Amino acid sequence: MSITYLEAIRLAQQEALASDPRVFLYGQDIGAFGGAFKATKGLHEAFPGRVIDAPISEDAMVGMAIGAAIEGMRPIIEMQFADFSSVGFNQIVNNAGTQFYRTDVPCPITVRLPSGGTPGSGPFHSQSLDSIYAHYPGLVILTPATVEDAYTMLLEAVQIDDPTLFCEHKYLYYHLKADALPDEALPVGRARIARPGIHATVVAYSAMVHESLRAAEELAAEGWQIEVVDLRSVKPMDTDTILGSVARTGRLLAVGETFPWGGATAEVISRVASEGFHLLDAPPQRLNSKDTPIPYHPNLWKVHRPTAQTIASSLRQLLRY
Amino acid sequence: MSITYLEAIRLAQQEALASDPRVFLYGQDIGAFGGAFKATKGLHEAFPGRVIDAPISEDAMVGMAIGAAIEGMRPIIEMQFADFSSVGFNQIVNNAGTQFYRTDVPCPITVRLPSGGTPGSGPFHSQSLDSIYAHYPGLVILTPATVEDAYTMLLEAVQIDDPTLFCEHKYLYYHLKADALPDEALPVGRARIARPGIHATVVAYSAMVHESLRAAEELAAEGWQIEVVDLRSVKPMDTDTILGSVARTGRLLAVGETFPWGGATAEVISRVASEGFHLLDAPPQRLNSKDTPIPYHPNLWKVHRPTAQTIASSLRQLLRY
Amino acid sequence: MCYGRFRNVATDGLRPPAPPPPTNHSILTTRTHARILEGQTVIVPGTDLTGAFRDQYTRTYRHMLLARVLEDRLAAVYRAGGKIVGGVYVGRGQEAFSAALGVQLRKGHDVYGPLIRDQAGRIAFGEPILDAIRTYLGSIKGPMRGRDGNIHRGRPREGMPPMISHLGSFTAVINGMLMARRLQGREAERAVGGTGIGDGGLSTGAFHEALNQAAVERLPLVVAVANNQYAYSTPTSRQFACHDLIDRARGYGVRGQVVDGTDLAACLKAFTDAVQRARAGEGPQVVIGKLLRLSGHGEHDDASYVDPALRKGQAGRDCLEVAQTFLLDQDWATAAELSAWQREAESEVDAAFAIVYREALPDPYQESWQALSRADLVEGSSHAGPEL
Amino acid sequence: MCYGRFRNVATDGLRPPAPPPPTNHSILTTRTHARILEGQTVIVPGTDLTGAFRDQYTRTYRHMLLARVLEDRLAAVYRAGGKIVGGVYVGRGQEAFSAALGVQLRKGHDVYGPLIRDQAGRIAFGEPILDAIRTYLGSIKGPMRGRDGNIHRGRPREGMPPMISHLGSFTAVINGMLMARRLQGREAERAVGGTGIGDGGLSTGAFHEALNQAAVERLPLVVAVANNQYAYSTPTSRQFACHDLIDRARGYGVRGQVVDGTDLAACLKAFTDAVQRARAGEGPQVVIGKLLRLSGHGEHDDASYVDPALRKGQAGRDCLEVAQTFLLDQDWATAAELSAWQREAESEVDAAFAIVYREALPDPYQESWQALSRADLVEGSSHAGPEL
Ligand SMILES: Cc1ncc(C[n+]2csc(CCOP(=O)(O)OP(=O)(O)O)c2C)c(N)n1
Ligand SMILES: Cc1ncc(C[n+]2csc(CCOP(=O)(O)OP(=O)(O)O)c2C)c(N)n1
Ligand SMILES: [Mg+2]
Ligand SMILES: [Mg+2]
Repeated sequence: MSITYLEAIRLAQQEALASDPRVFLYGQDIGAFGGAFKATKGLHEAFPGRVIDAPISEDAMVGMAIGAAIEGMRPIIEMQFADFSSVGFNQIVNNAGTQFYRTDVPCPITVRLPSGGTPGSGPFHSQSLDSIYAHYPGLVILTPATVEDAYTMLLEAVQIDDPTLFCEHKYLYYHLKADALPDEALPVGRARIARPGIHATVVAYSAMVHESLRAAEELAAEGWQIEVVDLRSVKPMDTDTILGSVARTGRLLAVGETFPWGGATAEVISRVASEGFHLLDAPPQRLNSKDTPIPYHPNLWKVHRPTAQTIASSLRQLLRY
Repeated sequence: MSITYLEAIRLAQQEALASDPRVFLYGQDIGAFGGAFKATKGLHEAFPGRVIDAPISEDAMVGMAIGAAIEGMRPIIEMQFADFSSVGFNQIVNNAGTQFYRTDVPCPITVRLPSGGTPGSGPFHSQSLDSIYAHYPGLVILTPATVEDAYTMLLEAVQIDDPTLFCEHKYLYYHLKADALPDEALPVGRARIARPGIHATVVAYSAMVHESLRAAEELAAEGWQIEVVDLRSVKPMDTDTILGSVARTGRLLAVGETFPWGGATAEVISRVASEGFHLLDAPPQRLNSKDTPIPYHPNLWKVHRPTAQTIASSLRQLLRY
Repeated sequence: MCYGRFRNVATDGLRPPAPPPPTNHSILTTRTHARILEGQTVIVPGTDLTGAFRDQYTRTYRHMLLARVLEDRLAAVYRAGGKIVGGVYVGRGQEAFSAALGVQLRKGHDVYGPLIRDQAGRIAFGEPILDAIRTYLGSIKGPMRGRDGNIHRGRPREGMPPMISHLGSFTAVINGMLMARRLQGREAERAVGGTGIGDGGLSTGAFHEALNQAAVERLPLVVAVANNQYAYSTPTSRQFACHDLIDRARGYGVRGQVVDGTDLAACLKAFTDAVQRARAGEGPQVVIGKLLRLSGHGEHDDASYVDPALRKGQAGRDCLEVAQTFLLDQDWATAAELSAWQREAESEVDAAFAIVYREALPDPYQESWQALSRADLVEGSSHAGPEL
Repeated sequence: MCYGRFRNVATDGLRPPAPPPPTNHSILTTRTHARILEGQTVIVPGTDLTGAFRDQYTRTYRHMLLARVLEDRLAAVYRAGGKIVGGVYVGRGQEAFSAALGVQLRKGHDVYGPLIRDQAGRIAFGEPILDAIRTYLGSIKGPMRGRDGNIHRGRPREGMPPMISHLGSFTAVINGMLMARRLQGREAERAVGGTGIGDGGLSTGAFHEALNQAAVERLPLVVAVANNQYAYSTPTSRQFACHDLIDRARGYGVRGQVVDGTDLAACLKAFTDAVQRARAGEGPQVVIGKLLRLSGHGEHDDASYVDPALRKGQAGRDCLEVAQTFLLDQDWATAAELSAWQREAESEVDAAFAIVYREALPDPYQESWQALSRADLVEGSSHAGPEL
């Protein structure tokens, strides 16, 4: 058996629907059609009335989820693309995100955000919004990089009593496969050492974990042992694991697919600089996508975001210091 | 004569309308009423047809501005509160922000965002969105801290060919006064040394500049000379001036009023850690608002954001290192 | 809702907004009486004027009265300065329209999503006035514990969630609460969700999406559209261009009614009908009330922009005075009873304020400073802003 | 617009979406002819069937034909793989409705904001087909220079800005372009702005806000609502609940018309009227076209969810075939002429592809990587992502 990242997401939703009567799914084209990416294929038939097609109304989709959550449900909202959540932004950050603090009543909604770049998708079907949502209080931001995490973290997302943004990466949908689904997993909030090393630490998440692993592989051929930390969730961010790794290696490169200003990589660097300054043997570095909209043509797209190649070259510079 | 920060904003708009026929104003209640804060008082009468009341439609307000800008106009949009721009978020980041890159045609709109906390304003009338907008490509983010900058930077915003978010701080509206308006100013993109010092650098912007100056005053009594850098614009961010200051002092505290995850302070720390690592004699530190919605009651609000007192105590710790 | 500097109330000959009421006055002064006689309640044909209706009318009137007394007091406290910061937003002139919906809904069964000017509806639904006073004053015993203020209050677990400021975004939340009951297989309970929107809020994309969503799902939603002629200072001519707002409802495939929002009898009739239809499964219902905001946008605003003609017209009638005349005309109450009810309302407000004044205000050192219910997912304090 | 894996076209007996046309076929095959005879063009009473109308009809038909040939070719290139990544989105079945608006507008004078399925309208407005091919293939000579793709193209300076993907958000931009002309004192020029929206896009808050804005400002906006029965896979029953979409227009105080979107004559008549009224200062106009998307949502989609009954009904007619019959019936064209036009369209498309195939694709090392026009405000490269 071979399970893709996308299939893991479908199976997690199937499992959630089967095991928890509070769960329902709401999103555009997710019913009989099974979703733009087929992440809900077959679920409409298997769980009648619980997999519901929404109008093109992202604001109302999230608003509806908040109300249902207040009344004890566990909605999973599918955005057709993460990019379109910009239209549901206000409900996510100002309504869901403030609910618990203001009222003491939790707001257990999960919003699935098909995220990240793929060739030919262009400025409005490629975005990663993890860093935008992580900036706001009251939200949990999951960024799974593996088939296993896609499965277990989505199941955990549904159980978390707080609004959770599930940033699933579209590039990994078909590219990533696993033999089986896991029975256990690290809890949300804990990072994972994706590859151990001693010469430098790369902190990454989502699709960038794989680019980083490839870069580490490349550098291994040159005699460098690079440690790769997979954040798994950018908020909460597991500072202890990051600091532990930098303590071992003394060198840090943070890699993210979001735009360069602010965001997850700046947060990683800031935490290490503030709390692990003495651990650093070289200036910590970061690598993000370029500060332009995400270009359509693959020639441009493939250098817009960090890749194994640019990560490897940043690492070489970092190791030279 | 004594001119408030708010009056400077009103005068800048008056000046822009008087000197440039391409300028018009659009926003809720800005016409005969003069705006919720009176930032457009008298302009409706002085410039007939050019100061236009909008329906409660932030998305359409920004969309309209984009179209008008394409046709050669220079719209200034007033959001009644920065917080409500969350509903115009998509138009700002995805439509205005991508226009030039996609089409080579600039999109000269100015969006005024009455920002920041004031006592009793609560979670939805207190927010600072500078760091959210700065994350996106294609936008210029101005954060004036003085009456002079409020005036000259708003005038400059209108002249900038790119979409510009003008983050004016509501707490400064009445609290800040100047004797006269300046004839010249630093260009946008250049930070200002608000107070020179040698023992530590505080990088701040908007209302936090004044809290930082008060903290510096407090520490002066203890014998410390604190340098305060006023960023003036968080994007572009004047890294050279920041690095120059840290080169002099060896110590860095970044202070911002936004939520703590990511944002302007993380960006400051990251740049200095990456590019000025060797300049640092102590781990760089940052101070933001707390990671909760902005509370309503003044008892809570006044400790939610950084104040002269917490800045001073952070500085003492930093100097002790 | 809106921040603004304290300003003196203009005394320009027009009725000043929300003057603090003299404490021991009779509600039926000569001047008041005269106004009532000018504008009569129109008795809607088919209205049952006996028994249940009389009871409902009288009860609702007393909710309106209590709301008026409470809000006048809140405004007075705000003006005196010190105790209430931020602002006070009252429903003066909208009490009949607001309460007429609230009184149809059963707390613990139905859902109610009140907006800015729904103090009367809140009372009618069953919100204790202590919740209002505690929220305005920031008492830690209030439902918002100083974390949010004024009209941004509610108790989601009791079917009354709090609005956020962003207009229009509340409606979909009410949809979700109704949707949950459907998904829980509780449709037989026939719970209804009531909520409000203003003439300004109608322009928001959020409200459009939500009303359309309710229509597509055929949810038992009742929307009270309070067309009080202004959104802050903006007249409806700058807000929409349709001939009649009832056309809006039709555009969603939703049943609409228009009522004189100053006439409690008409309002009760309309909402009784709307709520019944929603309960019967006929889908969303819209009731549009024609009225006038008899106050500033908030108490900081003198509303000098309001067209005097509107104040003098039908929409400018004070619904409370109209109801008083009606009660007297129907012999459902004597002038003495009306005065007694007024005194009771005042005592109730006095007593509540006395309680709240003794309560603690929030203490930042006691505050959890946690925006997540899952404490283990909260970021370590070093990433969470200034330490105390 | 939407990302999806390449899939084989279902050959399930229903008309498969957008099969690549045989290169040298006659457009009037027997089967085609039979279908045309089933569904006749209804000649709208009062239609001027001579002179100008004939000329306009014929011109518009040729725009439709060119759009069809172009899009069939784009779909074929997409299916062959390699040259076009991302997706292809065609307007098959919507050409009459789309072109009927585009042809009313004068480039260099009016404003046009085409949406997903407006290839025919674009051609009618005057967009060279090179712009389409260059954008799909990513040529640096195209208006988007590889930075954006497929239908996300335009030339703002020539009155045709590019849409962003977020549905509904385009309309306010067109409003702004019209507002600018008003503010520039150019109302006497009587320029009009045309744009489109789908049955799905109607549900967006953005569209609501924008149409309301246009109504309040009484802008000369003409909105073509292409009710093609589906938004991706979602039928209109899950999108809105009003009896007739014309009620939507009324709710905004905007004049609306409904037309058979498969009938070019009816579409031309409706848009001629709408554009005339908009020019005359009567404010926004809405024209709702009843039709069917005769393709998948994109070329990756086999549209197997489409109700077969719809395909067989009036809305399922192919507007191009309907127009051919009409041209023949009116003796406005002979079968030989129709074939010649088809061949001309094919040659034009051939020639354009031949040009674009020789053009350079974007080179990341030549790219400016600047999102701001003011180069001095662009952040230093060290903060702007990976260096090359
Ligand atoms: C999305 C949004 N934009 C702006 C505001 C600021 N605001 C608060 S109340 C108000 C006017 C509301 O008018 P209306 O809906 O008619 O209600 P009314 O105050 O008349 O009861 C405005 C503009 C807001 N709350 N939300
Ligand atoms: C705000 C938003 N949400 C979701 C999408 C994804 N999407 C692209 S096209 C489409 C369906 C559009 O349907 P309709 O408006 O009827 O146009 P049609 O494709 O039928 O021409 C959807 C859901 C989008 N583009 N924008
Ligand atoms: Mg109003
Ligand atoms: Mg459609």
